[in-house]
Amino acid sequence: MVRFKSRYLLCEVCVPERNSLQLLDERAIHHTLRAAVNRAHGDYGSALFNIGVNVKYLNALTGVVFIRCRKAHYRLIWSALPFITHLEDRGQTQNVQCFFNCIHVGGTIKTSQKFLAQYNRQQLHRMLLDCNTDAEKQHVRRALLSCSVGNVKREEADDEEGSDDDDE
Amino acid sequence: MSVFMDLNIVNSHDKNKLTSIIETAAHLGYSTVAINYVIEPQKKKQEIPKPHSVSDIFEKFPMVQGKSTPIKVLNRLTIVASDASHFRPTNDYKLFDLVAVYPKTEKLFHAACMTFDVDIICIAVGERQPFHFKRAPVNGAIDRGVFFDISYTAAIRDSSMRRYTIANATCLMEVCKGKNIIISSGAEKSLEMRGPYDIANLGLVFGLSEGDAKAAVSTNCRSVLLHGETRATASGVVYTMKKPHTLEEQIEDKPASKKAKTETA
Amino acid sequence: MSPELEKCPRSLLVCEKSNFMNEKSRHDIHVSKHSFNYKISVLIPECAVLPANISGVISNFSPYYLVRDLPVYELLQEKSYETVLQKGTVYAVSYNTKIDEDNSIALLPSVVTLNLRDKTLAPGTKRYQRVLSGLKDRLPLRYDFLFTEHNTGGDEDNSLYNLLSQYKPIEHKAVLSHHTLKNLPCPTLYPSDLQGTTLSCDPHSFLEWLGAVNLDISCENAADSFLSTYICPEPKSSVSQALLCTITGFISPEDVYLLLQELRYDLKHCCRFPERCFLTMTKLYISHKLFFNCTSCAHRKYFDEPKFTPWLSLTVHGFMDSPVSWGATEHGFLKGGENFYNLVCFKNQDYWLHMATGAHDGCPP
Amino acid sequence: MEEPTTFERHVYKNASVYHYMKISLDLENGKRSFSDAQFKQLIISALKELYGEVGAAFPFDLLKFDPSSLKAILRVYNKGLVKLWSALTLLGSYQNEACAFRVIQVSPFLLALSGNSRELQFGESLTS
Repeated sequence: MVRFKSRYLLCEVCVPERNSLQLLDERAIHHTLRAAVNRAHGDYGSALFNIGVNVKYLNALTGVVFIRCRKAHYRLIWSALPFITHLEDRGQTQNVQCFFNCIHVGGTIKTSQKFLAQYNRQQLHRMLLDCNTDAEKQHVRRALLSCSVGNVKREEADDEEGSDDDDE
Repeated sequence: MSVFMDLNIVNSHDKNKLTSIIETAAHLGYSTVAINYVIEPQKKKQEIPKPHSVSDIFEKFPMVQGKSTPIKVLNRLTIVASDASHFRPTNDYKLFDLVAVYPKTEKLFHAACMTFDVDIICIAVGERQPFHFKRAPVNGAIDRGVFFDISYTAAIRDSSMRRYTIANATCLMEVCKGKNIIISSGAEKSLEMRGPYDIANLGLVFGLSEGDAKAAVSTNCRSVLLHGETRATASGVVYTMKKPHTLEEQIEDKPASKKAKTETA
Repeated sequence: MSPELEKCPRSLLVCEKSNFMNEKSRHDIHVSKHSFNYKISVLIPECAVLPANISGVISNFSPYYLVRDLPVYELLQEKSYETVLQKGTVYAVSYNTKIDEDNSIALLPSVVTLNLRDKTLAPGTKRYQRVLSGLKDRLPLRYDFLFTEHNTGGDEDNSLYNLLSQYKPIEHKAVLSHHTLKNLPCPTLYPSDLQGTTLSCDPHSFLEWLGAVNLDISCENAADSFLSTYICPEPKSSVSQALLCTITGFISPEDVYLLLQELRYDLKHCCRFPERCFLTMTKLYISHKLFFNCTSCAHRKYFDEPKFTPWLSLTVHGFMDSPVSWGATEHGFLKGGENFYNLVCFKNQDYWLHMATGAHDGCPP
Repeated sequence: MEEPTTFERHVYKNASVYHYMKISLDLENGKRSFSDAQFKQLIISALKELYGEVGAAFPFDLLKFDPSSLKAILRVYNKGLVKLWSALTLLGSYQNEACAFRVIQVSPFLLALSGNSRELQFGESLTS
């Protein structure tokens, strides 16, 4: 099997109301991306989109998606993301406004995962400041502890061994 | 360095159509074209057609633009194979200058690259390539001197086919690294033909380098012709006289040189 | 975005400035080495009619010949080699061959280039015999050729023509056409500022403007025009009229040189030296120096008018499919095959020389 | 008068910002009337189809257009040459009529387009 270098775009889908995140599914994301790439980069963009772009992971609770694409084409795909304004499905615009915030570009899924863990921790810290009640604070603290330093450390060690294993 | 060639002009029963395409090819600067007879054994049991004798098409072949030579016309057979039984090299195949196969399955693609006695393997342009290109068969084909053919007419006709053509071509380039590619038209009318420099530029969009892209309409095509000739002459053991064409030239030449001698004496 | 689609063919432009009177000036060498010239274009600002002396020079250009289906060995026969080629005034180039597809042949004074590989040959040597017999028997190459000879006066000088008479060469004359342009925006040039840092525009803009003038392209646009944003480079002025004159054919470097001399005299002097001799380039230098002492003025020149031109330009296009550009420097053809030079002559005998070649060519000398 | 200038030589590699293209449009049913703006719009639409809105936004100039022969001269930034050229190549129809852009010459020097030696042709009458 031929192996290709990949890039993983870690994006956050931002919507005005959090509960509309529930509407997200991988197919909707894929279609939205495809339409955006086609608009921005035409048939050439669509052709490159058709090879090697897929949605690897979607967290409908936090709105985080992993998009995998060929290393050679990731700039083209990435540059189409800012033009997304709505979710689309099979060419039809759904009534969900959104934008894609690309927070990390990585060479392996591991590095992206590591980044995501850190990023989520940061978000928790920020939430901690916004908490109004003690119960909420407690809740967030527990969440922070669950993604403890130990866990992340172990992941880091794994990561260095297996870094860039996607190279041919 | 070689002349420009377009090794895929779709055969048509309408002779006027065919002549007009070949005239356009000559006008655009192609020195050699091949008329492509496509048979699809899957759809209907088809006899291998007998190719037209090229001299039937023109009384006088059109001159190549900017040159003093007429265009050269060859015949090519393309077999669309979806089953191993579809490709049976018989004597009928030998009537053609070039033999190509368009494998529809991965298994056939592998066989075409590794074993089939063909000059050209076609790549899907009007649909998504139904399998991934693997390095082993592609390298096998490169080692055997078999070339991959991408035709660009589908990309001119329609937007979705354009996407397939670019996607399939890009996929192939990633595996073959730009080696052993020819780009041909597959034109069915003259306005679907494009000039050789245009195609060399289009090759960049398919992921070829500048040099490889120009080779895809010139030197690589010449290699295909040579491969076709060696296939016809029992693996090239007897390959000293090129073609009757050169012989004629030599015969013509003799009186001239004699004349020259008498004059200088 | 997609870097492989943003590359483009290499371009090469060499610019020189010097003075015609400078002893080390190499303008004559540059001109004489650019052997295969297809078109000359002359632009003279503030001039309405073609000066008689210029049209005289042009009408005296040597004719050129087209010979069909000539076996290559004919050019290398011992007789033709000795009588014609060694004198070094014959230029021949294969016609209707494309450098990027076929073997092209160019015959230069004293060097024969075959398929881009130089073979300097001397008659009688084994190597010469081998090449000759090779070309005669084993590889019967035949091409259409264009050739021209620089006419040095004598009658028997047409010897290549005579030698090849059995192949019936057809004589052609270079075609002259000229017209006057009105109210032309025109960049201001200062001889000392070749690079266009302060006073003039940069060389690429100037050549672009010159191309626009030659192709009759309007530069009356604004930066937000829909069709075109091309404008005349700054600093600019407007000239009320300019003469554009083109000559097409197969023009020998000697003829180009004669034209250049004539243009220079028109630019510089208001008199005409009666016994000017243009036979050789060395003599030209002598006539040149004599010129300075001459004070008689017999001719009314176009620049006697109050608004005389401070410069004029001479563009020489080479054959795109010639295997060499300057001397024996290889010339290739990737996409455009550019192969030209441009001389801007100033009134004080300063000149600029722009030389351009294609993507994979050797650098001009 | 100024002093005679001193010798200077500069070599510019890839310093040309633009490439120039000489093109013509062939239509199935022969010539039809085009305004220069329509012609440019057609090229922009070809760019948009192949390279999307990003491609269509890339600037190029229609330096010259001859409505009778449908020949034109374009100027494009080096970076956009391959894209513009391939978009022209893959344009197959205009208002449901088959068409083809023929690229006659491409050069980094506009001046080179005025002297194309491949245009040197001798009529058959001269050769007989």
